Amino acid sequence: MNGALDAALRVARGDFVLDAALAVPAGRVVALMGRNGAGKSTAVGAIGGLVPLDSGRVVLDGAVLEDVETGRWTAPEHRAVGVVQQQAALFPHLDVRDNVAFGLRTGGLGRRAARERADALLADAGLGEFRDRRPAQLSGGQAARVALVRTLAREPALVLLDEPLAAIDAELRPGLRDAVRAQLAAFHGSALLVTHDVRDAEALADQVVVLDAGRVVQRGPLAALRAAPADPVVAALVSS
Amino acid sequence: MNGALDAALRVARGDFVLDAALAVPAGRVVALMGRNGAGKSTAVGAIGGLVPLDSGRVVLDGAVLEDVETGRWTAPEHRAVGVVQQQAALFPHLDVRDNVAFGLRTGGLGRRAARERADALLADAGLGEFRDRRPAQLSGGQAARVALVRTLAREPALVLLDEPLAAIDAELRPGLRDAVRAQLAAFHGSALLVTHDVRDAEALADQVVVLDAGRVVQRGPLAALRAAPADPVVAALVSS
Amino acid sequence: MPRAVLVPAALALLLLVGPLVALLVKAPWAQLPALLGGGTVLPALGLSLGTAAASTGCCVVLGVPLAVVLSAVDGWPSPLRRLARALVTTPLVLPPVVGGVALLLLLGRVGLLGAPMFQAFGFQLPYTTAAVVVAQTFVGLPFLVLGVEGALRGVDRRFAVAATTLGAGPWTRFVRVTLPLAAPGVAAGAVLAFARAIGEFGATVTFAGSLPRITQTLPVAAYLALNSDPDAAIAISVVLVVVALVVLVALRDRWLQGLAR
Amino acid sequence: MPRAVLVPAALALLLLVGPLVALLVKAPWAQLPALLGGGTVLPALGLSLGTAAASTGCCVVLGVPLAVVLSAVDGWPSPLRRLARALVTTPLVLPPVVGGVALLLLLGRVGLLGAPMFQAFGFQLPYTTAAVVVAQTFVGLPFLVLGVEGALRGVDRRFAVAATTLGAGPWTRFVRVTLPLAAPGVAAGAVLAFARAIGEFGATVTFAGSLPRITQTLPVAAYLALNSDPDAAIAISVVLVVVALVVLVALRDRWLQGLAR
Amino acid sequence: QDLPASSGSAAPSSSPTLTGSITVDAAASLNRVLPALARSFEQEHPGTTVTFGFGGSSALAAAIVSGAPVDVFVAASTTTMRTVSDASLTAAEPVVVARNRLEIAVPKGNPGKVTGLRDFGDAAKTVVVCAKEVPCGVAATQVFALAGVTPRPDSYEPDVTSVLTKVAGDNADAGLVYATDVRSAGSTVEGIPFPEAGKAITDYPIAALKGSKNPALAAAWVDWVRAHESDLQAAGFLAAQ
Ligand SMILES: Nc1ncnc2c1ncn2[C@@H]1O[C@H](COP(=O)(O)OP(=O)(O)OP(=O)(O)O)[C@@H](O)[C@H]1O
Ligand SMILES: Nc1ncnc2c1ncn2[C@@H]1O[C@H](COP(=O)(O)OP(=O)(O)OP(=O)(O)O)[C@@H](O)[C@H]1O
Ligand code: MOO
Ligand SMILES: [Mg+2]
Ligand SMILES: [Mg+2]
Repeated sequence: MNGALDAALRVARGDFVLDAALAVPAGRVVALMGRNGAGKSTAVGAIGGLVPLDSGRVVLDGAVLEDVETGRWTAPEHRAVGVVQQQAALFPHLDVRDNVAFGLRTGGLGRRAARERADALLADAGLGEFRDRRPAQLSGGQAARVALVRTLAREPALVLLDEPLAAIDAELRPGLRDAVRAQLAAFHGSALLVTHDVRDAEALADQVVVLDAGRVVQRGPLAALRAAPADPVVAALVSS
Repeated sequence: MNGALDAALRVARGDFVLDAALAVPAGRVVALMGRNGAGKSTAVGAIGGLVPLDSGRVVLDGAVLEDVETGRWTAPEHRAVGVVQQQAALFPHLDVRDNVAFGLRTGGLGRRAARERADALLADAGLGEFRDRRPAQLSGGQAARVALVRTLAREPALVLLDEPLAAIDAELRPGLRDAVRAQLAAFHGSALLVTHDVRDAEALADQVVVLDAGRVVQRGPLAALRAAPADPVVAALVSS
Repeated sequence: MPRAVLVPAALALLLLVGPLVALLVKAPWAQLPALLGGGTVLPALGLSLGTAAASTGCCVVLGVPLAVVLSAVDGWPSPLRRLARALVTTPLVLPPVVGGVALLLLLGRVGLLGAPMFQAFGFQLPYTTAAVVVAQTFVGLPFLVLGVEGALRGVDRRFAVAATTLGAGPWTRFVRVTLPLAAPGVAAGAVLAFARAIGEFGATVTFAGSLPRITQTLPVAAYLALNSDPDAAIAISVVLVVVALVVLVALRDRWLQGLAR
Repeated sequence: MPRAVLVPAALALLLLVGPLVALLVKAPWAQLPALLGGGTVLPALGLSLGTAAASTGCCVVLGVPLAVVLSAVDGWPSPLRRLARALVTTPLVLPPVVGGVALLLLLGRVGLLGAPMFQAFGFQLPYTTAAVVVAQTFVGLPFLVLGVEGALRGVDRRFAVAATTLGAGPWTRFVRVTLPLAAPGVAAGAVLAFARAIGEFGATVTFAGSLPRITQTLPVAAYLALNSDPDAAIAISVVLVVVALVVLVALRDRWLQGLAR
Repeated sequence: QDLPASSGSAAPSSSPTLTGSITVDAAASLNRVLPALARSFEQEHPGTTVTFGFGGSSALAAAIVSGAPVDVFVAASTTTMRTVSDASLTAAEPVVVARNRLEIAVPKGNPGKVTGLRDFGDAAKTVVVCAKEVPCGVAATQVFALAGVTPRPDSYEPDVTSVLTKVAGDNADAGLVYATDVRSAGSTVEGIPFPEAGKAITDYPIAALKGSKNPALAAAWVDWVRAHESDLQAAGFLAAQ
């Protein structure tokens, strides 16, 4: 298990059509960039099993999670995929600790063990002081950080991060980048990171994929894209 | 009317206490920066009348909107203040056009005129194609942009922008910055812009205020803060 | 939806629909045309539909405001609000016949409010069609109030706050944001109130009496028939249920959409 | 909260609470101790509380699953779902006495389901305390189902989606996310079901009968008293209402919090 | 018999005041026979209408006392009628126009093999009677005392209708109801008369009411009913005397 993703996605939503092949090599981080409405969140949802494919397939570490042709489909809760959605949906009826413990318990941990582990993870992330609060008592950035901890706590083979850092303050971002990287390194997982901040891509990603209007317009190492952007959109996105 | 704000804010929320004096000169843009949980959103809420003050006062263009000592209080809907909150709360039961028209109608425009004006504003913002959609059919960035148009449509004397650009793609951001600036210039209004991206402050703000743990740690032109940051927090925030 | 809910759900449906099926099996279909033509059932059905519609309207007009007051988070202290909310359920707790007695004690011509009204205008409410509507409103109102209150509490406060920042005062906020978002709850409450009103018997017969065409609703007619011709009573009830269901199925979504606009 | 709602809200409260006040004014307080000591009222009150609690429990156990099925957005086609939802209101539309007749036709000793049961085990449901619970469940279930269904629809789908991404299957999602978030709706539905059950008269007396300590609930006792001693009937009803309100005020928030944990 | 003949059927054509309508509240057990009488009354007096409100006697009496706009009341109990006359609401002394006696009602075919009042003391049988708070329950208590039977009913029902419903639906082996109820229930129940019934008779008094807006018509209707007591007897009621 090391999170090698191989996906061919086709999803229509009204006029918009996502039609993209995405791959994340085992243990690597790929940045997914693109303008608003390019289809990044749709791609994340499709890989996670939250948005049904119209055609195509999703393969993780050799296991076929979804294949429209054969009708194969693995429910999202059974995919070794973690998702941090664009809008942090912390459970409003649970405190911060139980939000983090939630995914640990579905993974089989008992209530007590899950809470202890959650406390430890929150402390590591510098969020220990908030563990007894309800989400409504957090600032925007605090909530985003808790959502990140909550997903990473489950140690999925592949994490899909949909702009998880957008609300997180500049000072913390380098630290968080390290945290994400460390977390990924620890269990040899991989990550698909949606971002519109090229500095995230720069710090974290081994490779960049740029979507536009639902299609992949360019992919490769950041340096290569900078050196030879396929079009002005790519050029604007990857310029620092 | 040109949006001169003079506020002394004190608000307690659990352990956290915001205790800050904030001023925005007429027609100017002030960037409010600070770490997660510094109190930026709380300050925005207090100025907008959404969060009651424990003590202090809010004065806009010489008119006292709120003064705890005298008991004076102007309801938020009667303040010439526009707010774009951190989490875009577009009305889910209205389409994009009617979301924008909403504030125009409370301002006295008829339904038809309001819709026409909304269409025009959406077209100007490059969002014309989305006008018939419900918010659920927008991408994260598209929703954030509609929320911005919706608030600016009312031409408030002062706009409070709580990280309105966080979800908006890099390529668009320079354009949006110009749009905000243009809009402000057109009606001689002022703005308080919460951001953690120093590039926004650089491009838009005449002045920067840095909050930490509910208090103002430094204020002044960006260049001054860069030249002599009061502490490491400020230094980290304003470094590009 | 977890699969495990299907068994209790089926049991619940059986308990709800089984008795109706039993009625349908037992109903004297051959007699039905004669019954419908008999001059009792059709006027009673018309009266039932008319008064139930009117009382549902009253429930909405009176109940939505009360729900708003009860759901307002701030304002009066919580024990008081809890008491008020409990008091709203009074008409449910009162056996309907006693509810009718209570209405007489309040609005009858020697009642607390009825007596001064009678002395001033010579008008008495009981035994009029209006009294039927009052009795039905009385029994139906709790459903509407509690249903709408729940729905109003469920509406995300962020939207009302956003409306405030866009210059909307309390009224606009309520009419153009909160109420539309709570529309499904209002619709559900109205459906319950209508259904309860159309089946209401005890309070109606006690407060309004049982005069054909004036106050004799279909449930009252069904009860009387039970005495002399039980099969006819069943047939009448089946007619009542079928008509009510048709109305509910036909109107619900249309009305709901209208409200959501 | 717009100020304009206060007038209709006050009117609504008047209509709901006024009759109760009239009862209180009229009740023969001097007689009350004798009545309570008389050996009829207290056992009937105990039976009412016990059966209403039991039937509320049944309503929750059966009704929540049905509400889940009805609220599942996908699945069976919409007209079918609309019909099912309308059918759920059947016990509201049926006049209670007819509801009792229908229960007899289904579960009585010659009923559709009751006959085979009677032949096999010699057991008949009517005239037992269980029959009271069944009758009350029958009339209370719609409130629970529709209340919970509305609440479930109101829960923001994002939270269920988030739970899915955290490895939660349908059951965990439902029990640990959707249901707690819908808890206020479940509580409101249970309150309505309890209140309706405790005031239920027609279906109970028709299906279960009226034997002191076994099936004679307080509304039945009140109704009987109405024939011989109307003042006593009023006193009994006041006791019923006051006890029910105390229970509701005392339990509601505690229970609600328990559920939300 | 002389009074009704003079003011009832003889006078109509000469009395121009007999027009308009009246409302009659009557015990539920009369809800078949009285409307038939009213039809012939209306034919006799064109331009008049008689409408009925049927229900339990006590409930009707309570409604009248609390101001129901009713012109004539027919109760199934002299005690009940007394609550109305005690409130000085009757326009004339109430007169008994019919009487009723109890009968054992059993489901068609008598599946419980009930033979008499003794069966009401048999715990193995499912039997129901009226509660002692209502007229039919008072009569039931009387007949059990007379027969020396300690009843062990499964339910004390709030009214005759409720007893009849249980018997007719075969959910009880036997119940005590009025003889007229057995008749009006048709083929679904069978009646078993018993001797003690003759000693616990229920009276049906009629009275015009003071609050009537059409006292002449109300009085004429009372007279009409009294003149047609035989019609009531044809429906199973006993003669008033
Ligand atoms: N209801 C509450 N109870 C206790 N503490 C609260 C409550 N609401 C907010 N806080 C705390 O108040 C502080 C200020 O919050 P605020 O939302 O103003 O921060 P912010 O500067 O906007 O942060 P961010 O950049 O993350 O959006 C935070 O530490 C937050 O945890
Ligand atoms: N239900 C829908 N109906 C029609 N179009 C939709 C619907 N949902 C999403 N879209 C459109 O699909 C496109 C892709 O949306 P998506 O959310 O994947 O974009 P994104 O790349 O994540 O953008 P952002 O950076 O703004 O988050 C957008 O143009 C959006 O408007
Ligand atoms: O008063 Mo009754 O309904 O004849 O028993
Ligand atoms: Mg997105
Ligand atoms: Mg904030």
